[in-house]
Amino acid sequence: MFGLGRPQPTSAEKIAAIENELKVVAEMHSRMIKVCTSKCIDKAYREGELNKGEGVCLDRCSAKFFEAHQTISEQLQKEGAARGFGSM
Amino acid sequence: MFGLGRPQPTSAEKIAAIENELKVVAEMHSRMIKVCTSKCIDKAYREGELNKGEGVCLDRCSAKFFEAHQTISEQLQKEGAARGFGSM
Amino acid sequence: MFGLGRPQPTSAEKIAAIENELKVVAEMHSRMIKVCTSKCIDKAYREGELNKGEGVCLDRCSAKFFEAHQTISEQLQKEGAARGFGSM
Amino acid sequence: MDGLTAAENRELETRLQKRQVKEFMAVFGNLVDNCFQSCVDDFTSKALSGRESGCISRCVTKSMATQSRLGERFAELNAAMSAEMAKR
Amino acid sequence: MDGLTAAENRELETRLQKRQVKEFMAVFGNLVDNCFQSCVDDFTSKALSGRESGCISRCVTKSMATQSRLGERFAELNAAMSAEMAKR
Amino acid sequence: MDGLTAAENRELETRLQKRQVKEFMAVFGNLVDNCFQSCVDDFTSKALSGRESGCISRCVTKSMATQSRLGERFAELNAAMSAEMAKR
Repeated sequence: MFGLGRPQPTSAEKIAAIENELKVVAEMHSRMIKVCTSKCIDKAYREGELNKGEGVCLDRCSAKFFEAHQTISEQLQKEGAARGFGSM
Repeated sequence: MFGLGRPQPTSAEKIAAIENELKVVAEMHSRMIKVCTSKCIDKAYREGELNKGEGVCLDRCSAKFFEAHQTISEQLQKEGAARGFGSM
Repeated sequence: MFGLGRPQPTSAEKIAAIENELKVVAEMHSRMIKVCTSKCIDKAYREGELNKGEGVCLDRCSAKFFEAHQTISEQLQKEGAARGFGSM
Repeated sequence: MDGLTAAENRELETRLQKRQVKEFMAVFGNLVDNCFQSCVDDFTSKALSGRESGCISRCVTKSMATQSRLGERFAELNAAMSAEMAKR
Repeated sequence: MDGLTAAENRELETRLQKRQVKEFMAVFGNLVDNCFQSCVDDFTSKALSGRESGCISRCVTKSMATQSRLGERFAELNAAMSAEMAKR
Repeated sequence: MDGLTAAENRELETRLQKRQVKEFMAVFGNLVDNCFQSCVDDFTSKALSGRESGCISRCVTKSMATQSRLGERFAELNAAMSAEMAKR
């Protein structure tokens, strides 16, 4: 974004890059937990176990969330590039 | 807030002060996006473009959000000072 | 979690441990404000003062929030230990 | 601050100042969001109406009273819990 | 960037880059959450339906338009406010 | 951790530990908020009722089951995505 033309990454930059990648994944994970809990889990908490419907819903919700995450990334790259946004 | 009586700010303090000012602005920006999206944008997403009503609503919402932000800052300074809170 | 077998904590580790403890408390405080405001305060804001009902509700909500926080910590330690999670 | 050297104490204090600023900003931001969300709903004009300004002002006053009340309760409950822990 | 040395400026720039990455990630994450929440509600299959994909795609386009419109307004309002402050 | 020196690896590990603590605290905090919000609604007393305690306990158990199930799905989906990316 800024570092264009610099010869090679410093230690701090290399570490920051790896850290950042892991952060993206961790954040996606925690967002998935939040959104799929709100979509699939009955808020009455009448039982402590996941019932079958909830379990299946979580499986499908996580697959859909991944798919959505990927298509949105791709769309943003395309449209963002067109508008001159940074790519991701 | 704490630095009373210290002769002059160190490098780290100067950088932190600038960083902080920019953070305040950035946070206000991102809160405005969240709140005005929730106030103005229809969640059905039947179309990809902003329609005229949504656009006008966003313009007015952002103006109102700025005004609210400012009056709240001022009120907090007054009432906070009266109660012995830190000023902002 | 990782530091097993290390002789003694470094400066940075000691500071991080204290900082972390304070962070846990501060976060609990701010979550309590959020959740008890949503449970007890009427969103119409017809008056600026807390009325008696709201004040009493806040007192009870804070006590219940603390109790819930503690029982949840304990349950997580027990069940988490059983499942091999980190303890807290 | 048991067993810290003077240098460690200074470092810790710097960190705590940063945390305090961060927390104040988060509380302030949540207050703006909450009062705006609760009080502003009319986007036929770009200036806050008298009704909206009044509502925001009462919301700020009540939010400060809420924070102050919950702050007192939190301190009491935290002290009681620490005493409880020390007994075990 | 008044009164900073070259070294301070470099440090500041590094911090601002980190902040920018962080903000972009937060905006991206909120966009994913919001579009998924608004568009996906059917968990009878694990792939996004055509209706859901279409909704997500329109949601992304509209969210980018929203951000771009609010970005312009924010810059104007911020400039106006700074001018106002300078007058006092 | 390609191409990092031993010192870089140590620094990276320290950062990852911090991140892990941070994430655990966020997950724990969200769990408390969610279970309290869903289970506690009666503020006529300051102690949790039996019904509320039971609900919270079931909520914690179910939340852990949810996290564990979504953790498995996330790992699978992430592995599948990485394999997909490597093919391109």
